[in-house]
Amino acid sequence: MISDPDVVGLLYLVTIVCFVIALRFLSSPKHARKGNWVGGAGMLVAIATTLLFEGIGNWALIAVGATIGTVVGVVGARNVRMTAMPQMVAIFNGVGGGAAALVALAEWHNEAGPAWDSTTSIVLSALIGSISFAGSIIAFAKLQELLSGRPIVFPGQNVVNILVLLAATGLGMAAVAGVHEQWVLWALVALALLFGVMFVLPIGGADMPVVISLLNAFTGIAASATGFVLDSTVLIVSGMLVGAAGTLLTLLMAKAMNRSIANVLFGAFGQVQAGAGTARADDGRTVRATTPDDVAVQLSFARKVIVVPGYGMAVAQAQHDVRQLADILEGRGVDVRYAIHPVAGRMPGHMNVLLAEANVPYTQLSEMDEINPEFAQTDVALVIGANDVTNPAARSDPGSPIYGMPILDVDKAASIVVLKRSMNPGFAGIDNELYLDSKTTMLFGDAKESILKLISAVKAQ
Amino acid sequence: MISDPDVVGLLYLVTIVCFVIALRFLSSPKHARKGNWVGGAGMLVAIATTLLFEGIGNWALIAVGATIGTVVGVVGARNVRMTAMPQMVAIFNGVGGGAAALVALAEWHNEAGPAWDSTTSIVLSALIGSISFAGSIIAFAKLQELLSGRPIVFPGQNVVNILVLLAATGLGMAAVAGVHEQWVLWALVALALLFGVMFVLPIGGADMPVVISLLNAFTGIAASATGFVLDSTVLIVSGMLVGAAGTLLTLLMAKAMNRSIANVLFGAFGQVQAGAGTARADDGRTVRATTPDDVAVQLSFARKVIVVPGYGMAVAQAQHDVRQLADILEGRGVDVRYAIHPVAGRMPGHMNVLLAEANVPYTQLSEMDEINPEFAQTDVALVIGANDVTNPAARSDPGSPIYGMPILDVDKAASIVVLKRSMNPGFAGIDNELYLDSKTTMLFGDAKESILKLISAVKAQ
Amino acid sequence: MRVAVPRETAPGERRVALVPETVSKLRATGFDVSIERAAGNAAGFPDEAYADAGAELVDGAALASGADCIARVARPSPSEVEAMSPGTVLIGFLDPLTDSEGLARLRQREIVAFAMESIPRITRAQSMDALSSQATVSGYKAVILAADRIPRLFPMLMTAAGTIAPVRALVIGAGVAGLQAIATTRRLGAVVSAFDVRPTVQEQVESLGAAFLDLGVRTEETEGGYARELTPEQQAQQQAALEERIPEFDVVITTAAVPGRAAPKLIPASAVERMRPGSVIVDLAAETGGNCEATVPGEVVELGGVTVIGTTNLPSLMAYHSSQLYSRNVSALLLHLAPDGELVLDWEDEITAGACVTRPVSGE
Amino acid sequence: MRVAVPRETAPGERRVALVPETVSKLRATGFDVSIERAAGNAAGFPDEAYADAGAELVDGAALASGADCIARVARPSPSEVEAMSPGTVLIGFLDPLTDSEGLARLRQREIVAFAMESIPRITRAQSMDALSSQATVSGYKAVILAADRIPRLFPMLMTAAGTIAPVRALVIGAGVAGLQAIATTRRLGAVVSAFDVRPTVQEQVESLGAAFLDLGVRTEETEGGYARELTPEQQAQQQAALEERIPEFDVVITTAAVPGRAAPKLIPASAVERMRPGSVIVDLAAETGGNCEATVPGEVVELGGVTVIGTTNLPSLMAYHSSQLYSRNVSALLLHLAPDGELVLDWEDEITAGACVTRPVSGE
Amino acid sequence: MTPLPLVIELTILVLAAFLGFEVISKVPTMLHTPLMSGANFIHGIVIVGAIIVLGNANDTFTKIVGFIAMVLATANVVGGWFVTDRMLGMFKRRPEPKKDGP
Amino acid sequence: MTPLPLVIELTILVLAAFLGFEVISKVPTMLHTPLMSGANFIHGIVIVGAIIVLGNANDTFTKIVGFIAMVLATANVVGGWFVTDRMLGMFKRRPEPKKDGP
Ligand SMILES: NC(=O)c1ccc[n+]([C@@H]2O[C@H](COP(=O)([O-])OP(=O)(O)OC[C@H]3O[C@@H](n4cnc5c(N)ncnc54)[C@H](OP(=O)(O)O)[C@@H]3O)[C@@H](O)[C@H]2O)c1
Ligand SMILES: NC(=O)c1ccc[n+]([C@@H]2O[C@H](COP(=O)([O-])OP(=O)(O)OC[C@H]3O[C@@H](n4cnc5c(N)ncnc54)[C@H](OP(=O)(O)O)[C@@H]3O)[C@@H](O)[C@H]2O)c1
Ligand SMILES: NC(=O)c1ccc[n+]([C@@H]2O[C@H](COP(=O)([O-])OP(=O)(O)OC[C@H]3O[C@@H](n4cnc5c(N)ncnc54)[C@H](O)[C@@H]3O)[C@@H](O)[C@H]2O)c1
Ligand SMILES: NC(=O)c1ccc[n+]([C@@H]2O[C@H](COP(=O)([O-])OP(=O)(O)OC[C@H]3O[C@@H](n4cnc5c(N)ncnc54)[C@H](O)[C@@H]3O)[C@@H](O)[C@H]2O)c1
Repeated sequence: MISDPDVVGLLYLVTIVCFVIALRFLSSPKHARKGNWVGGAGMLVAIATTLLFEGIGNWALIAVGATIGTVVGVVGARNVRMTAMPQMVAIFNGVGGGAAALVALAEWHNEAGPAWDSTTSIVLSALIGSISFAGSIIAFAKLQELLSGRPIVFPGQNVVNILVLLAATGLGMAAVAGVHEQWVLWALVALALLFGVMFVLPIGGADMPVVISLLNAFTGIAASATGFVLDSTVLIVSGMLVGAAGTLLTLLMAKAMNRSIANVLFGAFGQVQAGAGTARADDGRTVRATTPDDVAVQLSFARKVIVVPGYGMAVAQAQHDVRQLADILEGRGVDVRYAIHPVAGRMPGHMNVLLAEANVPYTQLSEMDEINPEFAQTDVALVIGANDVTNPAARSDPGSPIYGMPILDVDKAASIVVLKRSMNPGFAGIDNELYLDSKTTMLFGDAKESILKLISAVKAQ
Repeated sequence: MISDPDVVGLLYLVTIVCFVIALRFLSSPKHARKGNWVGGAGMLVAIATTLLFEGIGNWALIAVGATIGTVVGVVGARNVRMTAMPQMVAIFNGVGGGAAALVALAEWHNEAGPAWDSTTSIVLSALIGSISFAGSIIAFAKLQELLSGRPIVFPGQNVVNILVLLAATGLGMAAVAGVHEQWVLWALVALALLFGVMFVLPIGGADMPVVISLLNAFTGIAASATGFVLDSTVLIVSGMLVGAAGTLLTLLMAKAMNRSIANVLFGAFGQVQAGAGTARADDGRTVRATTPDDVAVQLSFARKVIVVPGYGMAVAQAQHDVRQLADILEGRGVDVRYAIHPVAGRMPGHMNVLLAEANVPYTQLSEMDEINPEFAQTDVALVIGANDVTNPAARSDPGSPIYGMPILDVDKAASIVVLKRSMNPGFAGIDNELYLDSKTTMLFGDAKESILKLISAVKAQ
Repeated sequence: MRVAVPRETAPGERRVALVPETVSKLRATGFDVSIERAAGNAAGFPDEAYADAGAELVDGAALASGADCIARVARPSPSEVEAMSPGTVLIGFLDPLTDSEGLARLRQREIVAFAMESIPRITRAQSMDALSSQATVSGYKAVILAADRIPRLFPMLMTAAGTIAPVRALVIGAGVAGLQAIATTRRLGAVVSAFDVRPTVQEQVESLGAAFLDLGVRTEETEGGYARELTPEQQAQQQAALEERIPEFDVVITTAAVPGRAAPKLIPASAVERMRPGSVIVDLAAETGGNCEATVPGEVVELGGVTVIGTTNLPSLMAYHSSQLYSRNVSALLLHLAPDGELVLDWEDEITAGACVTRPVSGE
Repeated sequence: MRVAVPRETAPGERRVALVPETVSKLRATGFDVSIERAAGNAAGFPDEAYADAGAELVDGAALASGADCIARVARPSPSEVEAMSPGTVLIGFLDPLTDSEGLARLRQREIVAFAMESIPRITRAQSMDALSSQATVSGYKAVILAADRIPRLFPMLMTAAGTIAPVRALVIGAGVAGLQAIATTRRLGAVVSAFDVRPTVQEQVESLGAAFLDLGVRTEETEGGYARELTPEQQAQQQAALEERIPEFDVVITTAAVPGRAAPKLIPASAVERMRPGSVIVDLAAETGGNCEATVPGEVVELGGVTVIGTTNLPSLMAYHSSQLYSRNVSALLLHLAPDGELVLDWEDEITAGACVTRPVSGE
Repeated sequence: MTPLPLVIELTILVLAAFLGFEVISKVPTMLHTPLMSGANFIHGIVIVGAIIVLGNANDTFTKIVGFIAMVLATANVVGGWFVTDRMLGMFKRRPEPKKDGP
Repeated sequence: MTPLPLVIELTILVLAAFLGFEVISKVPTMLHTPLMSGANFIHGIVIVGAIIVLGNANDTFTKIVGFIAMVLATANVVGGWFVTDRMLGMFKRRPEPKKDGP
């Protein structure tokens, strides 16, 4: 009773289910990797189904194309450095967009006089796919430093951009209205490519991940449009899943950077942006701001955490919350210790007074000499409003007013998270090299508020 | 270019979108009411579309039927007491299931020789709809106390149930296999009704909400099956939305009661259940256990909360967490005070010592005489491990060992939440009437753990 | 009904039985109050405050005459008893379990005497429970005395000049005074352990964040919540265990008592000698002989560098607050005996009957 | 290099310059240490402990001879200076800003004297900063003294006998000692306000959970973090403001100081008289004349029921811990002056030059 | 409506099922009953089926069955909506925060 | 495949869009990039389109275009998957809790 199309449809449904589960799993640390495997399985089902049931030929071409694509993909993905991952995502996203545009072109070429709805889909697929392709290539080039990471701007850029986009849209409307000439779509693709380039060029390197995520959503929508062209539910659904999820993710990423999406995309048109909380040392090293969620993941996956309280914890009166965070981590099996520098705070024993008030057992407190050797085995040093007492200048810079003071060796920890409100110096009035360390991230904000956010985030893990 | 079916489809799509948004909104306290309105709008669109586009007649019958249904619905929903809401949900759910079953019967009657897939849908719609109808009626009767709220059991009940269900399934399979006799479906409906009755009869009154939620999901699935019969996407989607959401909700409800769903549904077959943490006084008043989530909603919506700490807070060493909870509530604009009974704890000033340790400002602490008049204007009295000092027997029972001791008038508050581990008495060794008060709910567990859960739950609000 | 409050005559007694705040409350209920001049001075309550509260200020000689009730802190001297007219109600710490002579004197003079010590420790009598209120002050003060005497800081401090280790304190006997001592020691930042023979106490100690030191000695609790006396074997066992553990501590506060008996001797002198020099023992049981062999009641002595504080009557050193608390206890008792300012002695009542230590024969 | 530690001779001085723990550390670095017999007794460090740590125990007479350095707490008496051989290094509190006579004596004897007070308060000298370490002890002890003297309980307690209101405390001058006093008062449960003329202090006070009392008087901070002296108008303004606010408080702890000057008089006697009877003032500035007009340095006086504690040298009352801290300061300085046990005086060095108050002419 | 391929209907069904699960991910216990009631109202969409059946009914049997279905489905819709609305009426608005909190 | 009514495809599209939004409701920041990469892999499903076009190509133009599409789409699928997998490989397992906590 079951017909061929039914089997195909069911198999594609399997793919859809796999993809939904994959996305679900990918959004929780516990299942993320499994999610990718489930997605992979779904993809295999879809490919096999297409090959087996869609009555096709040109096997050799398909095989050769697939082989080339596979080699490119595997080699690209395998050999890239871990830090270059974002540009890899960009490039693979771009080729997906390109594929969608090409499929649209082929359909435009093949169908004699497609209906208005089919044409609409073809136009959308070509337009969006091309933008995504070109934009992704530029994003790749910028991240790979083939192009300057700086925003590239010229006067009147936004006017030009809008005109290009309008022209492309006009062509598309003409096509839908029935102008079935080959050049129409080619011209449209050309304009879309141009737009993609110009859209991404003015965006700075730090904002690139947000842009890539947006282009990713674009590619999803292009794939979905392709599905309309080919009457393929699996394409419609999968593409749209990515379109929607990607859009939401883009918003989330912008939010995590404390930026509006408009600011990310168009902020640079007037001005070169200095990404929130990102400062740059003279030698080009930058300060990296982080988010409570990220710190929460770091803490949750840590085996050993050392809390380094300083005057900022006292000012914020965060001691009770610090203890609560430590308790939660301890409860999860993390080894938590407090490192008390002899002059942390503004009076002898300042940290003791506060931590005793918060009921931290004395046995968890360690003196500097005792704890310093332990930083090397520490996953996260959580520096809470301490500054001078962690400043490596005391060891290395004879000109510094704090030279010679023994400090807590937080820089020996595998990673360092610093909670303070700004890049302002502490008591000694000097900058802290530690904040430029590549292992350091800064969680800006009042220490009490940051800790409260951390507690929520850790609990949500 | 747009055809009639397209318009119909688009309008139904509007309905679907409305329903999704409605469900989304209904799951957050802020938007819940709006959600219901959005759902209502969607329903109107669907009904109008059907009336206008589906090429139908029998207008008079439709109008009369709709009028009768509306009157029943409005009168039923408007006049029922607030406490009788659950049985109203049950009855309206039941009639929905009945409608689905009847539509299936009509189709069975009308279609000459339906295809296997159509038949399957008809069978499912009839079967599930009937179970839901009968089950809901019984649930209604039990809650309305037309039937005893107690589980009604007889020996061998589960065997009979399974046999009935098997028989119904057998008939369904026969129909799918091609036996297109009218009686087949009638018989199936009869068996399904019987099963519905017997399925719900053995379940106790306290568990009824979970059962109603399950039957609700059933009706959704029946509606979805009807959609397959009628080739109506709006029915398929809306029905399935409810089917899935209802199933998840059923699981959540069971979880909130700390029960497995199997235990709820089949637990009574052996034994009469005494719902978790529910105790019954001699005069039939019961102790009501609550959950952190519910208390969190109560607290978040309160204008004034009085915290009543007692020896249990000291034993649990929950003072720091209590203060944190209070701080969060204060931050949300709730007026929080601490009522300190002169002999709370086990030494003079016990609560002062602990709350000072937790840095609760003295100005938030109130003596008994000062705070007692304020309970009448208090939304929630949060009693944390205090017992004797809240026991109304001190006022009313001259035989009680604590008679004559002044107590905190927590029973004057609009609602009382008591955190303790069990129904065990306190220092004086006597039961506390307060726990039987209809305004009191108990949050059982170690006070520290309960408070930590409350903090999470309040933050999630 | 007129209540008279004398100036205390016992040596070192700075408290006063009623403070001005309570006087005005009593007057509002219908009592008349006379106060001996300068009665509140030592506790920080000047005569003007009493006058403002509506008390009549009288000279000592005139006080007893015309008074229906005399409220005081310490027991009266023989001459003071002599000055009271028969039938007068007397309220105060009368030491009923040990001062049989004093009681006989009162009985002879036909005084209706209520001993604050004898008020049953039941829930509804808590507001009259002066043993508890004064023990609260003693427990707190014991810690302050120790902190003042010891050449160390209580809290841990990590400073540029090295780390100061926290004081390790032991509280023996975690009744009302002991619990308050635990709380105060912890407040100051010391690491506190506590020990008691009553089994229910462990939870209470832990509810204050201190550690319970288990010496393996347990006894039951009496009706009133007091400890039973230990058997001689148990006592020996306890002494041995303490002798071993005591040297770990810098501060020891003892409060162990069994009503009506001499305080159990818990800390042998040998254990004191093994403590670090500079350590301090505060013996709150000094009044009944002390829990420590080295204790000299009423004195501060040194033994091998260890200071043993046997100071008695600590509440008197905190006369302001302890008078305030005591005054509330007394007024609660007065309001119980004379609800509207008129004496209504109900001998069926548990509190009235329990607290009364001598009464007219007719009533017996 | 041999370091000699005498037994302190100043009246009431119980501290000792090196404790056994530090002695062993110094010996490990190459120092020899001689200790006068019984030098550590008063502080709780017996001779045996020193012997175990590797110190040579010598008699007082023999101490100075053969010592390259003498480490002590208080300044030496004239005869003690006489006993030192020229070129000896002397370390101690030498009072360089006020005791010009003593300095002259040392210079004449060609002593290389380092005053602990003169060590610059820069970051890397923090471990030698004895002013801070001793002020920490003073701040703590001031609170204990107040708690012992006041007839009240510090914390709030709500009991069956009524509520005890918490003590309201004011700390004037929130330097090292003041901050520690704030912390300790808060620990005991009092409600604490604090006041200082340096603007940066407000945040520090609040970082301890206390309230800052704003009297509208501000002055700048010097390089070293000290306060500048107030102008006469400012001083008058401050006195007036304090006179008004002081009676609100039960406990006042004053620590206001300007280095090298007499302590500013902040609390007029009239303000003291307006305080509630039983209140306590602890004047940590007593040594330099006191912040309170009623203060008698070295004495405890009463004025209208208010106790004014002018006890000086509080660290000596906590000799165990204050010696321990001081000893670490001294050894940090020693290790700075003689890194491997051999004296290397680098007169370019900020600390060496800053701390030295008399040195051989050749070096000047 | 024109009959759809079964597999398309199934695809739609599966998507709706996932969506149903996801959309109510986190409901506070207090909203369980209102949400149940709201969902109950939504499956009143079966009224569309009832209208179609009754509207196209030609024989008496179908008319009777359709009519009853119509009555029941309408009761489901109308009653379900009003019950939900009444329940949600109990949720008053949260008071405005007096000050900024964590 | 047989062409579907547009409105059905739209229905499916809308459901998928909702589902896409709902399914990633709460992602920790740390997973943003892996999730983006995983989503990137999933839109590689356009490979199905490429296969269909290339498999049914009869003229050279279509073959060329289809072939390029095939290469690109395959690269998207394969590269996307491996990149995601490598990124996720960085997430080590959390250590086992030593004791019970809150
Ligand atoms: N302990 C003593 O006895 C004593 C006495 C006097 C001086 N000192 C000196 O004080 C210093 C102590 O070192 P430290 O590391 O504890 O403190 P620090 O070097 O003074 O640094 C404190 C840091 O806390 C941050 N902070 C302030 N308020 C905050 C808030 N509400 N939330 C989050 N961060 C906040 C500040 O940065 P943002 O402004 O960017 O937030 C500041 O950089 C040393 O230089 C020491 O020499 C110590
Ligand atoms: N303040 C004084 O000076 C003093 C001195 C002596 C006696 N008393 C007497 O002590 C009593 C004090 O009254 P109260 O209301 O404070 O205490 P209570 O009446 O003794 O009640 C304490 C309650 O706390 C609960 N609890 C214990 N541990 C807990 C934990 N870890 N988590 C949650 N709940 C816990 C217990 O119930 P579960 O076991 O079910 O959890 C118990 O019912 C009065 O009767 C008073 O007369 C007072
Ligand atoms: N029901 C009430 O309302 C009420 C009121 C006040 C006090 N109480 C209870 O009465 C009890 C007694 O209080 P108290 O402080 O007046 O008692 P107390 O002064 O008689 O004794 C002090 C403590 O010493 C302990 N002790 C006795 N012998 C000991 C030994 N050999 N070794 C170690 N410890 C020993 C006792 O157990 C007691 O805890 C307390 O538990 C208190 O909670 C109850
Ligand atoms: N850099 C370092 O490492 C370091 C080391 C130790 C101390 N310090 C700083 O040095 C400062 C001085 O500390 P100190 O305690 O030795 O100072 P101090 O003993 O000289 O004075 C005590 C306090 O009295 C205050 N004061 C002076 N005149 C006053 C007046 N008229 N009214 C009110 N208050 C008045 C001062 O501001 C100071 O806070 C502190 O801030 C301390 O943090 C810094």
